[in-house]
Amino acid sequence: MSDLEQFRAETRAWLEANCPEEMRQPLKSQADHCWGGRKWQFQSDAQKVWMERMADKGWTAPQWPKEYGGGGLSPEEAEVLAEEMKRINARTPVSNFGFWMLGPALLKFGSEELKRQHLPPICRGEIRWCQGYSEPNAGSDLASLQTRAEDKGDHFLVNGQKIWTSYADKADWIFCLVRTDPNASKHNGISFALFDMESEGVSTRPIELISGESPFCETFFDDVKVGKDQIVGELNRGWDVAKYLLTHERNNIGGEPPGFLKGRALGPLAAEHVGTEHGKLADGALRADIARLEIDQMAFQALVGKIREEAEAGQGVGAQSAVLKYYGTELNKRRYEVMMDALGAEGLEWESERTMGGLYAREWLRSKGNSIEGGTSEVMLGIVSKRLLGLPDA
Amino acid sequence: MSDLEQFRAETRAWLEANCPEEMRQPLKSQADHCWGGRKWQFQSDAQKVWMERMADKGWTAPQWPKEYGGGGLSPEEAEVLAEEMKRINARTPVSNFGFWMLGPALLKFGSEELKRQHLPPICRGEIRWCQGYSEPNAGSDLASLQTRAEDKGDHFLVNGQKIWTSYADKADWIFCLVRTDPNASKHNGISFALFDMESEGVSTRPIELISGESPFCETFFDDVKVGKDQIVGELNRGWDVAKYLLTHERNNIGGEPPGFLKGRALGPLAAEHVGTEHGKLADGALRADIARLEIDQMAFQALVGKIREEAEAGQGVGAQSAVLKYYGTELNKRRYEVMMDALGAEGLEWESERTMGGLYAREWLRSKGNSIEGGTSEVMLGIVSKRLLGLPDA
Amino acid sequence: MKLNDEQQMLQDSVARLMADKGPVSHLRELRDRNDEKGYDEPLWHAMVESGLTGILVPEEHGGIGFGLVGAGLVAREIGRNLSVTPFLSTAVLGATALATGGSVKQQQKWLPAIAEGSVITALAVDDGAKHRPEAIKTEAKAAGDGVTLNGGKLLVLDAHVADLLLVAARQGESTALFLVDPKAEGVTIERNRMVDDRNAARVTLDNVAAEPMADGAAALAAALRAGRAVLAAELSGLAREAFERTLQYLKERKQFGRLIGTFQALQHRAALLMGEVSMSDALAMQALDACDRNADDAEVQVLAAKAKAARVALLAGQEAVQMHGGIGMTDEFDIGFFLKRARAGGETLGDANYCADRFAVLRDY
Amino acid sequence: MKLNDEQQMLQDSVARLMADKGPVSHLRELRDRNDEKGYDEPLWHAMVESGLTGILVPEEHGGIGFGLVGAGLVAREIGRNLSVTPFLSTAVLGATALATGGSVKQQQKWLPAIAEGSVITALAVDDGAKHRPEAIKTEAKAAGDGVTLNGGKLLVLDAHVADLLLVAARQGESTALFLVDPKAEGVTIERNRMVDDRNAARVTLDNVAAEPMADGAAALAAALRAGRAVLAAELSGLAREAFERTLQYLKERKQFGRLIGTFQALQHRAALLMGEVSMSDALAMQALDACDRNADDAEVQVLAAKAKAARVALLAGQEAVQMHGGIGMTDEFDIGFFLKRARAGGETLGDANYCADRFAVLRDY
Repeated sequence: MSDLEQFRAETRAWLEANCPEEMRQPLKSQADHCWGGRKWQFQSDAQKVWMERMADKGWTAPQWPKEYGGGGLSPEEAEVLAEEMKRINARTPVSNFGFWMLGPALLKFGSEELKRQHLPPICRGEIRWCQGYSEPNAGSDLASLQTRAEDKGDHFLVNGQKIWTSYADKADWIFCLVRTDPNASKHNGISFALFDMESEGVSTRPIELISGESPFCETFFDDVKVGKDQIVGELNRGWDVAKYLLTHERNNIGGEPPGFLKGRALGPLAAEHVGTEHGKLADGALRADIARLEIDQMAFQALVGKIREEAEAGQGVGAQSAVLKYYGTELNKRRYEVMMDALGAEGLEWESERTMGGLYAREWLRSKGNSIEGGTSEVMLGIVSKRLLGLPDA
Repeated sequence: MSDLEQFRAETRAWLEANCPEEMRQPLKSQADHCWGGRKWQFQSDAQKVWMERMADKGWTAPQWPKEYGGGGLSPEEAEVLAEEMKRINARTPVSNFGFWMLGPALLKFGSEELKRQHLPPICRGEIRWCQGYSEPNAGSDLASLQTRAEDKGDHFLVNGQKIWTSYADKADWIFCLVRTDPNASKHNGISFALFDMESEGVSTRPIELISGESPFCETFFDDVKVGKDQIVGELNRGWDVAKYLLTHERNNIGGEPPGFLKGRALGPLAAEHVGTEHGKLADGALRADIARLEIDQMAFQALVGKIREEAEAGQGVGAQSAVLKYYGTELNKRRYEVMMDALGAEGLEWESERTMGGLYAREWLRSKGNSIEGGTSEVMLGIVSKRLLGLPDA
Repeated sequence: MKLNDEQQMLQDSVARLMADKGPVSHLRELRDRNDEKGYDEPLWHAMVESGLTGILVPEEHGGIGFGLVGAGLVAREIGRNLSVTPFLSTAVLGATALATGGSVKQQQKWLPAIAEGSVITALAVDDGAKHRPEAIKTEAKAAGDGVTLNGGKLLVLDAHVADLLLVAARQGESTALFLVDPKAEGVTIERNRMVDDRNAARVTLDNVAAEPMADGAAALAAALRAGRAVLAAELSGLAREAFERTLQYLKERKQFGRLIGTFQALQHRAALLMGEVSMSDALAMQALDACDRNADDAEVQVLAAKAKAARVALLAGQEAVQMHGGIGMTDEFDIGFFLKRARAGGETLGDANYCADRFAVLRDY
Repeated sequence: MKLNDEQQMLQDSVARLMADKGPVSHLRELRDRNDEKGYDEPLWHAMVESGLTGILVPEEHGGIGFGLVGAGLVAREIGRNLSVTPFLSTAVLGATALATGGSVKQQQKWLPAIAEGSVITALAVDDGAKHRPEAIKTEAKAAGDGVTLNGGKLLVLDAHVADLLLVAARQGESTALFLVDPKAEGVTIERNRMVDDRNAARVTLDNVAAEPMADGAAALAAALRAGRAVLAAELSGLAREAFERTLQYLKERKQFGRLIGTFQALQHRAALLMGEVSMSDALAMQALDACDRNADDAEVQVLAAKAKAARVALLAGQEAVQMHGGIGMTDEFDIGFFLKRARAGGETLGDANYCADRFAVLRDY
């Protein structure tokens, strides 16, 4: 038996023994997702036990080094772990911006001290992170941000306002872009700072979306003290960190987005609502729309696969991530439009129990944000045309 | 009986008596269209007789003043004449750029001498005109044209090159944009000049299109002498004339373009080639495409009607013509694409008799030029966004 | 078609009325206070006073018999302001059904009441998630003078406040409308708040006594046609408003140091949207006029108009949210309401695909 | 899927071969001299020498049995250069049909000949204007050892120069391929120049003697799948070349005093086109690989790939002509050839709608 086979056998046995039955069920609602953190209320004992057992193995962050609380797994081993978890439908034990975003940034740009301070609590699910990037007048044009961090000798004093801070009201710490040199040009003079959301002077206000949910906040900083050791990477070079993370974030697209449609085929769903005639969906136009969409999705997935392979082969992804971001989000929006076409009147219900509280309509609306957050579709097309196609500026 | 009813009765009687039977048949090929001019070879006696009889009445240009060879009809009378001609399927007796373009320009901007010189021969079908606007480096950016007309005291000397000159090789005279003041800004210093295509120094070279036809030429001017009295409007103000004509040309869009699809419904054509199942077109996607297209066409025609009514009510058309040009041509292209989808293998044949020498494929290809000639679709959208929507320049 | 002087006057006065008394803020207030009735009562009263509730009620029954172009002009302003009233359910669908297929007695009882704004009616057609009036499953069985209905209905606009239900049911080979008292035994009405913050009930009919109309089949056909045509006008008005608000935003919002309206890619998209909105609107008005003129192709035009308007309104809503960016995603900002209503209005009485399918059927392919 | 070293080498050598010996100018020359054979003979000979004609012929029959990914790599370069050869008709369709369903004798007779480039084969499937292999009308009646065929075929690529026709015909319940000698009595072959300047004949079969295959139904299915997958690759290559030429033009052509590639509206359209081309290409290669691996979803993938590639190639052709402007409309300039071939290749063996329909059938809706 090869090492990898050995690893698979052990992993399978461990998962069988340690993953509670309840954690092998599909998520029934957003609340079933475990975000972790100081304020987290576990939905059940099983959720808590599962997170702790996985954290003990380091498998909440399988590929991070062991010394920082991770699992120290190779990419191949991590793939095996993912496959074995999928086999029994094991839920992700805990996940938040600490895992997706801050961790990778710290591992690439962080000092040894920062890694030791912040990574282990993330792995143990003790600290939940949020991201402070956008500002009211710096949306697509992120680098024009105005939040200032003044050097006060032994600390920075942060003043300003962020918007679109995901779950800022529920997070413990924030990683935040702040302007540390107001005289430098737009992309310089920005630093990547970390601080506790319980610091004095931090306040948040949830933003209600058109879907009725409030996953984002406005976040205000009024003379917030930030330690001088809490800068990731070089001072005034925070834009490099942010750029790296934006690309990293876009790379994660490609995978099927979460939500009602995850893993669900539109054809059967449509058949339930639209009916069939002569063995085909009764609505021929809808049928054509679904087929064209599914074909486009298949083509998109083929491209995702190809770009990932190239990335693994060391050719890098770079601006290709903008292609994935663009098509991934636009396809997801189209998918929800087609779903709404298929569901008819039922899709329009906003509060009824039979629609799980208007889940269809709310997810349809929520999908509209996909092509705005993390870089708008227009910005993505600009990146593609400039950086991949080399088209000149005016 | 009102005057108009009286006019209708007389017109009907005259047409019945004077329109040869052969001239009441649909056009069988491009050659059946009578362009007139010195080089014109009549396809039949009937074609000649019909043109001459209509010219005698002034009805080759029904609304032009009688003193210039026109019919002097009111808009209402002209409408009646058109209806009565359509009733018996009477062909247009003669038509070329003299009627569509130069005539309106002369009537609005021309001196009395120029009107008397040029309009009557147009009405009689004796002189066929072509239009010299575009140049190799002045396509969408028409005003950057380089063809020069130097003032030599008693005449201008014209040097330069035009492209996309419709039927330049078959026309007798040309109306032509030339630069008369090389020092003026781009839109100034252009004049609208007329000269004989048999003048020394004029040569033409037909351009073969992807459809295999050659309706356009490259046209070269090498020291061509042009009379100083042959400038329409003011010297150096030719751009006003050209702009007026471009808008005028775009207005004429909205009517169904000529060609195989004129007056033909796609549904039955598709049914012949694709077949039906359960009473509907067998190809459900094609059926949806046809329905969506026909609905869009109906909406376009409704808008054409509305804009025409507003124009008649004196509200003017102006930049609205760009909306019509854009959608008219884009819809026509879409229509040919759907036609090709419907025709399958038969649509691809290029020379076969059963396809009238590849008529389908050739017209499909020819339609691609619709959104380029007379102002590209991109230029039209620019006009709409700037002039109708008031969006600012960068 | 060109508006005549009367129609032009109507348009101007309705535009003022809706902007003054039924602006988007009212929709938000109704929603936020979870209003019992779920519609803008003061606005409805003002519309009653202006005679708009009787716009399709013949003069002999106390209405103004202004025709569908008039109703479309009202709906267009409703669309621009997202005004919430029972105009569609009662003044259009109810009035048209009763005026077309009601018995003399039924007309005398209901039409004046509609005109004077004292009743609300609700049309119950769909018995599946999708609008398929050719395949109604709700059954009508003869019982004494009247009939008994059994079935379930979705998307019944304003049913929870209705004084009269007009229910489509199949009797033998034909499908017709029947009159049902909402308080009759066997009727269950489940109020359902929809994505557009309007109310559309699920109605269950369990051996419910119902009253046949003089010509319930004609009533159904006429109501559907009128409703679709008027919805096409509403959606066109909605699309125009969403477009104009977006255009304004393009002229105000700065990013990368310049107005976003200077970006050519957005300029072209705005130009395309304007074209689509204009075409949708022109076709809707033409279709309404064709109905009033009883033109041969009125049905084809209405189907085309509804299909076009549904698509264009959705496009306008989508483009509006996208071009507004983050702020367009917030509930605090009004633009999202247009997207929501575009979806719901597009679905009502047949979505774009349904209308295009029927359009193709009428064109024989 | 990632190319292995052998595939990578093949790709590089084929790219050189096609660019050197089968560039677009050859297509123009063939057309202008109205070439008798209608294909690029020197190129075809070079392909024979490189073993490409035997790319799908098993080694025991003298081929190199390289698999469909290999054939797709060849087709992609054919697409980029619009090279004109009987590669699809013979090396893909003929070889696959015979290797899959031919009797031992048939394989021994034809496969080595295909590999060594001494024969050309033509597949005759469509008996209507649209590709509908599920509803073949051409009939096969038993007659002695063989069968007799009656029917008419369209879009038979390279039939006028073929040494063997593979004809789809219905025998009772099943549809299968039959071998027909093009010179046999009752065969009429009408050479037909198509919009893409290739040749596709109309073939009439009037009581023609034909030879059954060992498994003619499997041969037909395999040939269609292979042909569609390879066409998807060809169309993707074509789309990429049309895109790249257009991108180049955007960087060279000036209007209004600036490079047209600086106009944001064109930049965004170019970016979209690049994305579409990349997706089409990735899916085509993935589908070819699925065929080689005999994956469960190979058929679904091939249908998706052909549908996608047909649409994208057409889009690329349309955008290429539009962005080139007037010059794109001229015959003198090459870009129009890409648009023409996109249409013809898209139609061949099932257009985008057909493939999407079958895709939906396999997915049960």
